[in-house]
Amino acid sequence: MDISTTIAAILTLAIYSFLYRDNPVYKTAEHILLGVSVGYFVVITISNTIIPKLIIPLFVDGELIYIIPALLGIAMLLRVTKQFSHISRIPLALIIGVGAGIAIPAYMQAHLIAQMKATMLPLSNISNIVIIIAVLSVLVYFFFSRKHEGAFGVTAKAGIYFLMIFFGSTFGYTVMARISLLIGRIQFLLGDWLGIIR
Amino acid sequence: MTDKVLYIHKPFLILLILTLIPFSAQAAIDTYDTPNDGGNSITVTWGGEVIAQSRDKFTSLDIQRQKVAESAGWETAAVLPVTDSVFVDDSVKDNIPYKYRIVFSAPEGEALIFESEPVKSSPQFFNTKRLNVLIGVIICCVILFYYIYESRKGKKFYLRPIGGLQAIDDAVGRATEMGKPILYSAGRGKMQRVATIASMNVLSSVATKTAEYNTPLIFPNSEPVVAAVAQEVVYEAYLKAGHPDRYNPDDVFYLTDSQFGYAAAVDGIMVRRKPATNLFIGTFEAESLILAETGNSIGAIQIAGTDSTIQLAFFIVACDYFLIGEEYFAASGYLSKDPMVLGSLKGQDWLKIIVGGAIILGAVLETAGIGFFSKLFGIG
Amino acid sequence: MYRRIPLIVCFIFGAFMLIQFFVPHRVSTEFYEMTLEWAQIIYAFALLVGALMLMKHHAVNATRKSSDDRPFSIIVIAGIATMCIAGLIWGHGEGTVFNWFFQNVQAPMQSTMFSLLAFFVASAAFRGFRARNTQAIFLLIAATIVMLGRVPIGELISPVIPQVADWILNVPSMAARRGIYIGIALGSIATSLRVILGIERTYLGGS
Amino acid sequence: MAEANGKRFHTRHLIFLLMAIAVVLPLIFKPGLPLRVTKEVQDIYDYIEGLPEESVVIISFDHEASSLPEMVPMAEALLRHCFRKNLKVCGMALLAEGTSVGDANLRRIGAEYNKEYGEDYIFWGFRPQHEVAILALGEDITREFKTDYTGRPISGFPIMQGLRNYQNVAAVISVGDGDIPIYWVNYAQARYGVNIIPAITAVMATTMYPFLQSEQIVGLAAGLKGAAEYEKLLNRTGLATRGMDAQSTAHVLIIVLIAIGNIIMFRQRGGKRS
Repeated sequence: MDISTTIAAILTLAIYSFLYRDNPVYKTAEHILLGVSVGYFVVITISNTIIPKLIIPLFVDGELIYIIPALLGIAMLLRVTKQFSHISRIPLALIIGVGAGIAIPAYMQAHLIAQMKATMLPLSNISNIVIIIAVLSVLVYFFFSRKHEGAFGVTAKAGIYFLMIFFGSTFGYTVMARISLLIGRIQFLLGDWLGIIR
Repeated sequence: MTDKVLYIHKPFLILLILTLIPFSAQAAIDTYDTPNDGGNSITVTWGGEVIAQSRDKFTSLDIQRQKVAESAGWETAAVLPVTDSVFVDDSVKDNIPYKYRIVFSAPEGEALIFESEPVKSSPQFFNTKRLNVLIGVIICCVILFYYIYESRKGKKFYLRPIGGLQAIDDAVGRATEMGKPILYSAGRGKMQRVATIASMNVLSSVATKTAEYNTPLIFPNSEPVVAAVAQEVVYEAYLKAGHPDRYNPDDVFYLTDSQFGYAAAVDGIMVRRKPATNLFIGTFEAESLILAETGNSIGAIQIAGTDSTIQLAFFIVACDYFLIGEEYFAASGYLSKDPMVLGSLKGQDWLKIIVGGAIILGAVLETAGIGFFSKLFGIG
Repeated sequence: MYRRIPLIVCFIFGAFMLIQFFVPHRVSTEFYEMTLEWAQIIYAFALLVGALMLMKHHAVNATRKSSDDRPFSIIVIAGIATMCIAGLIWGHGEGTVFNWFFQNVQAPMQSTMFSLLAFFVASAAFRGFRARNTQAIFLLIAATIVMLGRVPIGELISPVIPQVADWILNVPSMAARRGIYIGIALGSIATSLRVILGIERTYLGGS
Repeated sequence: MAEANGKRFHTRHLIFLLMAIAVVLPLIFKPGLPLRVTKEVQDIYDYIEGLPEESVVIISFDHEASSLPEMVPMAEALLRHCFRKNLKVCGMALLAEGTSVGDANLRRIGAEYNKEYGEDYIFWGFRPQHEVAILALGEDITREFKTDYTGRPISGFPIMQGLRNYQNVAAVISVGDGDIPIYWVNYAQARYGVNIIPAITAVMATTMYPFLQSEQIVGLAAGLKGAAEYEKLLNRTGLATRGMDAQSTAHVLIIVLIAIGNIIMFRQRGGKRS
């Protein structure tokens, strides 16, 4: 039970005090967390990205081309000001443009072409047939230019039930994840800190 | 393509390198410019009966190369396991002819050498393996822009009724009848998120109705920017409805950016003011659970709309109506009547027909044992 | 003017990145790698903007005597300052003060914060999750099978439960998710094309 | 949230207490329920087991501190397997908080197997903007990461010899609590054909199955359960295996609570109707 573990354990209990009700102890712990995590984030971003990817190439290696991203980066920081925040739209446009440009082929390949191919299954067993029907009926459910009636409506209805099965399994897995997190914290409190369980 | 094969003993290897005796065997070594790349690369492959038969005898495999023009000596490009049958040499220069040879050797001194014809590397301007992606992108472009163009020209497209939207209308009416307020939450998303922007469209429509019916609309926010935008949106809606006097700025407010702090505070509001209807429309995270639970326990009609599948799973069992992902965006587009969004939706519907049709065709052909169609959908 | 330049920048980089996907030539790859690098550098600054905005908010709050939240804002500022001083002066590797704060303050509190959800799920299970219609019944049945089938106790009750859970996950749930993916992909492609061509400008913000 | 309503206070807190008991008791008494290994996890194990020694594996810590209890056992199990197989491991992070976690994990498990930093494993550090970072690694790793986590030039380390881009990488393990593993599929697998191993939080499990069926990922290890299965394959009881009993009891509690809640609802509804 060293001092570091005890501090971590006290902070853990401070967060759990929220279970009784929202209270100043919880609020204090929460704000410590906010401050520390923002500080952490700033340090990692500077030391792991801005220094090796901008400062060193520009100031140590003297590669002058890096003046352009440096200026754009500074323009981005102007977002904090009221007067010049519009200048930050230029670097923002670059990031958004790049993101859009790379997203199109990526979605086309990984989410459309590959997923379509994987659905082109021989209709030789129940599972394959269910997969094809489910994919198509979900697509029909998200079809907006036609009213859901007749055979089309029945298909859409099937789609919503398949969606419910998906949401159900997601529900189950999400519950599982939340409980795992609690197990981890209890293992910490009873094991690492108090040494009751091993 | 013609190859030279040679059996030699190791002590004489160096000597024999200078006096290679041509030996014609079945196509065993093949070299070519690596396709679909930026240049500086040659692919060497080898196989055939001779190699297959004698592979077990050898313990090492050297890939050697030579610049033809300089008639310099052979340099080792790589040492590979004897079971390999392909090597990509990424360290060559473009437009210079190279010769390759593969040297299998055994500890007893036996060796087997194959030599290739000269080959050059060059860069390509189009990656042929990605042709299907290009076709897909072109199809999307044509269809989407056609419908966006038509829509902007003023053509009206039919949009099916969306259950959750109708429910919102009814819920406003119900709250008015009961004389209770409506609670609206956009979750914890930043303003730039698509789901948050869509939420503002829904908010505007809801606010127009609450203005008409004079029903209080409470909107606690966890994002200062969203709060500011929401105040504008609600006031504008009340103004348009002709009842700016009914707008209460204290009901659209910034609460806190703390996740659970926000949930706890909204819970408190629900318990105190007992809204008849809760609308959870926007970007939600883990706090959704707490909000929906309390809403349920006070007996409010709850309607949720979000693009987060995880939170939807909880909303579906805790709310009376819900808008799932795309449906939510469509609803928002419908309310905002933005021709760009509506045209885009129509175009996406056509693309869904194409995707569905291709899947059916592919499945039928696969069932019939014809595999060429699905092969067109390979990625690389 | 202020609107046109960003639109042009967005178009040039967006269209280039799209076309580059099909062009393996060295010149295209060279410019592509450079663009990727620039985008990352600018993005890092964008991340700092978020942090700066938050610091500004709390700095203003901390100097305002009337504010109820003043002590909490002071705590936030102190936290940021401690981490920045520790990290930027003494480094961030193993055995540093910065790393100690991460391991013993930030990490335990953050994971505890999320573990609260286990309790909230339990409470919502009792008071909120209702089989109010057939759709919700389907959802809850699938959820129950997965919850039992994916942990040891499901196997203990009946070996059929894990098998059914496997089938649900690999067949209907998987296929429904695929349907959603295809829809999202079409939506994302549509949005990206509109962004590149400057029809979609919401990201530029109001005014 | 409880202060406004006295009656809620009791039910709510009683449920919280039940949840705590459901988790604590099995952790103390350890009934040790038998664990079944799913095909999704077995596939990952077999794939790594089949790699030749010295193959390079990238492990990316794409998670935040909030999901540590799920992510750490997972990363530990996979790292142990990699080191046991004498693979070369390159660590990195696409979320800032994963950085310190990744560095600590690599060093701890590396030391367990007497591995040398820079020779057998390395930690490159953090890069923002996932999709862009993933693409950049496909072209030139030493350009994307010029220095390691602590700022030493990367090219000086022996592990980086002959390691240029994904062509020299046997697999990428993404230990993620959000959608970054999907980004790896979209940008690294689709474009460069590299094998992706998602080791993810249970929350994201169902969203990965379409990629599993389409063979865009090698296998799937999800949540504490996935980590426990991996521990079983490695014949090593760890935190995940020890947590499985508690996981079981807590699931049963949730199901019982849902059932009771619904029964009460139907009773009330029935009562109102009559």
